[in-house]
Amino acid sequence: MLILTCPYCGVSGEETEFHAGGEAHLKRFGPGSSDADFESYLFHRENPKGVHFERWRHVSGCGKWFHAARCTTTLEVFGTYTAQTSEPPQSIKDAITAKRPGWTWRDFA
Amino acid sequence: MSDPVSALNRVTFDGFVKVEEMGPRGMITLRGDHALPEVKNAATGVAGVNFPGQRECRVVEERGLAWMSPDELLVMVPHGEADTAVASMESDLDGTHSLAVNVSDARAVFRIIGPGAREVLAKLCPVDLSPEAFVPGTIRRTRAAQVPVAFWMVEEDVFELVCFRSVAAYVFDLLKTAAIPGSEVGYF
Amino acid sequence: MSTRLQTGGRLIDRSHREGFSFNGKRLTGYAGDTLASALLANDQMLVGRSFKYHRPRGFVAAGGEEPNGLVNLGKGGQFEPNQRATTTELFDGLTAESQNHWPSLEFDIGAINAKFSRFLPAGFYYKMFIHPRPLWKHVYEPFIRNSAGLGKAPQDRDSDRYEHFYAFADLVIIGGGIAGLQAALTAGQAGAKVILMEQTAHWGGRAPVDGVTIDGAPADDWIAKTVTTLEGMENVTLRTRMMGAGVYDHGYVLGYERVADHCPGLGLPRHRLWRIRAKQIITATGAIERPLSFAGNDVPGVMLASAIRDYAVNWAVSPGDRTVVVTNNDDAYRTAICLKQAGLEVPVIIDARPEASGALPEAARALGIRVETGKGIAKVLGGKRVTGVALCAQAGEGAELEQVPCDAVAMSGGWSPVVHLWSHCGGKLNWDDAQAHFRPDANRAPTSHDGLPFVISAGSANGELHAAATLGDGDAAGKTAIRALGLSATAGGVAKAEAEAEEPMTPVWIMPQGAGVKLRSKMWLDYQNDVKVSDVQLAAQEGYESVEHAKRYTTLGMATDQGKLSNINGLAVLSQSLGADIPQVGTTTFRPPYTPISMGAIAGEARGEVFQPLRRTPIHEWNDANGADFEPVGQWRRPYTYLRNGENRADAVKREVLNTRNNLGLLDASTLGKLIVKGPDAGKFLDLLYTNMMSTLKPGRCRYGLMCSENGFLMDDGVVARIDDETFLCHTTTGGADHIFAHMEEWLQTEWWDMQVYVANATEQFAQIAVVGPNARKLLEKLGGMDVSAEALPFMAWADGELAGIKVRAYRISFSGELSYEIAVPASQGRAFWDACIAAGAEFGLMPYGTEALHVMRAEKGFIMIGDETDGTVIPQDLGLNWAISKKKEDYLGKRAQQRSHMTDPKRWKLVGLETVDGSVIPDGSYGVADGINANGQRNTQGRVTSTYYSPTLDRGIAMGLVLNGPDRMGEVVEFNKVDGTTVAAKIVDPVFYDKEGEKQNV
Amino acid sequence: MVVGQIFDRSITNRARRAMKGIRRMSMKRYSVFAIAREAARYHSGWERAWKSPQPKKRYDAIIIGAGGHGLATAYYLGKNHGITNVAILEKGWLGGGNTGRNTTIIRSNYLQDPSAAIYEKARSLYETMSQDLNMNVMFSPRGVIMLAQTEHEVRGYERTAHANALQGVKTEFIGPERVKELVPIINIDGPRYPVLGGLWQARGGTARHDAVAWGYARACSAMGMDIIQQCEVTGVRRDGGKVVGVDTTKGAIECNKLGVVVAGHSGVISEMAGFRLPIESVALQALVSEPIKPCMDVVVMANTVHGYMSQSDKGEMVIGGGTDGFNNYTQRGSFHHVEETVRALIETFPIISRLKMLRQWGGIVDVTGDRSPIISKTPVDGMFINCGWGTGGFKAIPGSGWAMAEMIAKGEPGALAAEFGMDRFVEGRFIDESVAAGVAH
Repeated sequence: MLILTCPYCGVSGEETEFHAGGEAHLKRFGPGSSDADFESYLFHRENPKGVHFERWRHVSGCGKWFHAARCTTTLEVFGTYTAQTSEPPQSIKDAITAKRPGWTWRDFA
Repeated sequence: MSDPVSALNRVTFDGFVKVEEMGPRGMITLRGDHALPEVKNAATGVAGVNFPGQRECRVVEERGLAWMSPDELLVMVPHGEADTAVASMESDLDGTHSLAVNVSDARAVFRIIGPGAREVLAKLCPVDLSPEAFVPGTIRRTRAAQVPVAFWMVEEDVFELVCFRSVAAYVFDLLKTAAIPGSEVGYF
Repeated sequence: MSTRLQTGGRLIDRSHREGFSFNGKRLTGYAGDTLASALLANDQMLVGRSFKYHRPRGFVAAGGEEPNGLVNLGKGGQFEPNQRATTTELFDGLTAESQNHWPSLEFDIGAINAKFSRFLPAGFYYKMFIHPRPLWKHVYEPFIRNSAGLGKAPQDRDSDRYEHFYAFADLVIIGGGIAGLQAALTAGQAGAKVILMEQTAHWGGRAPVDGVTIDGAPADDWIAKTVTTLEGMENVTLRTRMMGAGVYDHGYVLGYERVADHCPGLGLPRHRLWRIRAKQIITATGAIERPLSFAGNDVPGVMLASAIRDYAVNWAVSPGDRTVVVTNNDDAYRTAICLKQAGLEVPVIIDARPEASGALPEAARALGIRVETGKGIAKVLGGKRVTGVALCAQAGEGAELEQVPCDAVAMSGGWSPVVHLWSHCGGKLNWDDAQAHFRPDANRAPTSHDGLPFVISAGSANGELHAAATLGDGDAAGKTAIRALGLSATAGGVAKAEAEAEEPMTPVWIMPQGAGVKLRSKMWLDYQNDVKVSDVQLAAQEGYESVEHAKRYTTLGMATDQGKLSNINGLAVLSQSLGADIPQVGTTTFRPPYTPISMGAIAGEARGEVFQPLRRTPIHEWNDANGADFEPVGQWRRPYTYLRNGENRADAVKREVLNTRNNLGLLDASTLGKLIVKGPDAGKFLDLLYTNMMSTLKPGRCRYGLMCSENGFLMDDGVVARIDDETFLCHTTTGGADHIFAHMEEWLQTEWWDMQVYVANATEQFAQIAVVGPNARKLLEKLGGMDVSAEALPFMAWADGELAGIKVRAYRISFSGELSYEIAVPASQGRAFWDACIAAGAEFGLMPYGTEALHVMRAEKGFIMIGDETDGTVIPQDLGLNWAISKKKEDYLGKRAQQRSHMTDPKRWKLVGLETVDGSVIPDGSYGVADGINANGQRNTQGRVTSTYYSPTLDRGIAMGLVLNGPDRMGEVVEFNKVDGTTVAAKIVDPVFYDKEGEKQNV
Repeated sequence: MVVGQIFDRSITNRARRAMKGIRRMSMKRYSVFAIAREAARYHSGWERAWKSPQPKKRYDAIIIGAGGHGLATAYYLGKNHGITNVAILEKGWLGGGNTGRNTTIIRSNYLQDPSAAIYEKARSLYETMSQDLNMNVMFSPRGVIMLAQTEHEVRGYERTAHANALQGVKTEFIGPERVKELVPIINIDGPRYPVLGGLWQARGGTARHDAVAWGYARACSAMGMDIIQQCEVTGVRRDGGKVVGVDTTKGAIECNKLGVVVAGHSGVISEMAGFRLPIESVALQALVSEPIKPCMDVVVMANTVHGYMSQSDKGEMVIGGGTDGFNNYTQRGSFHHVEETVRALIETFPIISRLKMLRQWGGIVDVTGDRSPIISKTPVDGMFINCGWGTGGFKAIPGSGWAMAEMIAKGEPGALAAEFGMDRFVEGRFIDESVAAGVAH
């Protein structure tokens, strides 16, 4: 049963207050995009064993969507941050590097 | 206009705490950037209390402001004043991107009164309700069993809890069950 | 025989007798007894039958590890199977029955299995009952099933209630022995917020029983003093009768508090499940003694040495007059000494070790007890009760040296730390060769959300078996926790615990070590599941080499004690058979809960009325009082129809449809979603959300809109009203209200966060009441207050105003094809407005109608219904809704998806109307059949029914369906299948069955 | 059934020779007589159920994953296609993954044609599995009921019943009284979700999950295949877009064809081969109660309240719960799902309130974009993948292995696998079994 800290209201709540929203930082492909890009956008997922970036909504709370960096094998949460960004802030990347040197995720490292 | 009727029409229960449905309460959802003075002024103007900080809740009698999210406030006024309060805020906010909606009738308000109040809520909500962790002046949005709620303390041993109108009976039943004499936990 | 001693018993109160019954026999015990101690005090040694061979079973242990002493407890609504007698506190009026035997405990037909035990080795059922095939289902399996299970199934609904409790603490300590108490003291004094829980009703654990002294006084003194000190601390909470059931990720601990098991009938919650979030956890859960594997070690009367000590010291019960002690360590000598001092006979102590010269053996000898070293038990004599043991050389193959009569055997194979809670969340173990057990590896502790360790093990749970070390280890654990919490320890030393020194134990996995297969097939490892040494060896022989394979093949450790007594012994036997080291072979995974917890406690308060939220509209009470036949729609209750006296559902629906078409109907539509979308970019936003163009909608007007998922599938629909330049009100389906609101917020927050749009869910602010039918306008005009004429309020327009003195917003929209208004009023006025309509409507023939009439009327008009015409695989283009898809827009959610090859495939089934040739109603869910079969031998299809009803208006069956090339096949007849194999013929027609020109609604 | 006959006729002579392998087990065949004979000598004569060899340098085909699906794939490669120079690589112990962690429900009452076809093929193979494998897998066709507790669900299951009627799957929609008859302990007029009926498949049921893996393993071993446990694949060797072998913790092994059947770890292997999958791995929760005397003969699934329950031959109530919403590779139970499931089942079966939960655990399941499995060729020539069974893998094992073996042997998917290719996600051709788009007006 995870604990997550919502970066908007500052509440550290248990998993049941939140709703998991899948992989973070997906780039939307709309009309005019190639079949491959569109398939990838809708279906292909990193699904890593280790560092993962994902979306959560504080549904029984302030209602805001946010991002979390989490390890899928230890469930360690490296940090949470705003949803209004297309990539993790440096501070989060640094926090991960400190714990998991040499990590990569998509193009991030 | 016939008298407004709240979800459970002021039903009460006496257990090891007292549970009361509070009847109609004027509530307005105000969405807007808290940083904007227009938003601040519009809200404090109708509520007559200071603007709340993150997760703060300032309530005096039936008026008050609660911080719901970085761009949402819950504005409380007497039920009869809600529409005029919305109108006055809308005029204050003319030209400012914002949204004020009267949600008075979409909600039910309960009071949980007595020394066991923290305990009753702690049976239903995954929240640290110990005196050192939860004090008057803060609002917590969370879930009670299976529905979303928000609550704050009016004073020690007195909580106000807000839920959606449609589940008022469910929440009241939960509170009753949690407050059955003999089921005191004796933790706080 | 087993009896109550005249004196002693630190936990019983001889001044309070408690009457109870066992298998109908009236017996008495004392307050403070467990059911087990009370039964033994009444010489009830035989308490059950084993699972597979129905062997006679007596108590082996005195605590939660007991595998045999399980009973059916209580009656009626308080009946509970498989209740562990050793952890059941005795109360007056308790009734218990033994399990798994027929006709009686003493004479059990099933015991015949034991005679054939040689034919029923591990995994025998995998090798038998294969031929002939039908016999498995009809003969073999029923037989096996009938012999399955232990306790009886409850018959009645549980008459007790349960609850949950959320708590937050710096430190949760599980186990109230001296290690746990010391840890609590250390952490409490440092100011940490501590919860200390103990599964029994008593503090102190084993120390008092083992004669430990602390600071020179009996352990009980220190325990009492320490508990008082802790109770005095504001920041420390003490709970007895509360078991640490499980440790989960991020410091989530389950505390299983048995509030009322020992005092039923007071109206208390029976169990309270604590969900505790702890920053740090200390597991001071003690250790469990291991049995020894010798032939006949399952005969009633053979017990753990520590258990016999517990019964004697705690409850003044002697399981036997003459008790033989068999051991591989010094600790068991305490039992011999304690029995001797209680005036009981200990004919011999059989010590498998070559020599025994420690303090305890010497003390025993000093008491005149005979000690035989290098010896073992060749076999136990007796059937339902021990009558003696045969001695042999431990080094040999089991040749009998002599027989010693006795009526109890106290065995000790050494101790295993209780590492379950340490392991639940990933804590790793090390093998300790000296003590022959797994103990927690502090360097590989479970880690929490911050990646740091959050579980610490203390005392004998940590492998510190000797009392002298236990206290210090508890203190050390407390200090480790304090450091992790960023607190600092206060000065002040730790009390000094003392007990006799102990010489090293010697692992003994088989007794005697050279025992032949004959003896090995009588050496029990798992008493409840009847797994013997020979079974584990057979598993190894057949290649079931992993511990998981061996466990599953033999069922070792899969009984209700989850192998607390058998796992290490079985593992050792397996390792020996494989010639591997124990740590290499490893151990099975420890899963929560530590001991079984009630389903009731898990569900907590969520039963009956509050099982799930039930959502009620402002009209709910009226509906309820006026014949509403409710159907669940999500968490809402909506009237399916309103039954009038004597009507069945079908009649009522027919009446409601015809009355609405001919006179006036009233519908409680309050559950419809109402989302307010406002901002400079609101139009642009809705253009992306809906397939239609919403930005061009004029204030004061309404437009029907479709929403698709990014996958292209139709997700929701509803009428959108433009309130002003910047504000829209979007109606959603009942089910859609919450998830479409979430959907909007998601796109605004995570994709289009630069758009200036705010959304609010105003669904419950309004009661929405549909006034439908030819007399709709008449009714509203009678209520009065606003102009609802065709000119002032034309079709697909809305207006604010007042009706019957209530502020309303009136939408001129129709889902029935009739003249229709949907009136939104504040929820607090909803009932008043409804009542006003009912009162004023009588003269216009007003009748309320339910969801089914609504469905029928929309189907007569060919309107689609989300969830009927759509099922998550249907796109608007399938439903002939292209008119609602803007061609002008570059983009909307789902547009790109709808360009994929399968979505543009001309072979997609398309919506049409269907009229049965014989006027009958096509069955729900029927498929249109086509000729031939596909490559998988399945009948080909060419369509399916999506909605099918009897139309009261047309007095015939009508349906809508998706059909291959349907719109191009008007007039063709397609066969639709029935489950009986026949078909019904239906003609493909226009989906609008009624008032195609829409004359009725445009008046 | 039709499919079966087609393939059975296609068995080559090589395949017949391979089958001799199984018959050659005759001296150590399992039977009541063998038990009696062995009992006389205290079972000293039983041989290993499967050998434990070291890997050879190369194989015609390598299967990664010795779970039920992987072993079944290997078995049918031999039995149906005569390919027996096969290695099955397992990083842990065979059958140690989801095969040994599931709630053992077997049914084929699926809505969509491709699903119904493969699950019914699997179910029909379960019927004779004990005889085919000469090991009693205890397939118990006790019947499966899926409860309908809303009008919407009633329509949904009536639709499935009509579809099944055309798919050759024997099911029927039954009323509440019949449900009560079949499940006396059920509460059909619960306060919240009364039972309005149910979809009944009389020949659905359960089987002993471990025995399925062990039985296939024993048969594969008898055909001369190598089951190599404790052997983790660390890389996929390719040569010009074609697979040529794998690197493992026991060295490199060459092969012509590679089948990947590793639920929960598919993403890891596909990454080694340089392609991504439309898959996310999440934890599924399950639990069992203490054993009680038989009180429920059939399997009951209650989807509205999210819970399903059956009683094992041992007497335990076997209960399945929900999945976590987030990516998770820890095989640990998470408590709040258990809570939701148990409260739902107490509402449906009030008597279980006073039973006790003996054990809870989690399994890692692969979930695809349409929640249906993938049996597919991959961008790498000669490499095939079978994954994404989500929460429904066990019931599919024989059909899945049958279809996967056919694809590996022929290089192209046969009728059973055809619709389950990965290309469906490009085309938007979903196989969606969760067809219910929320509740309507």
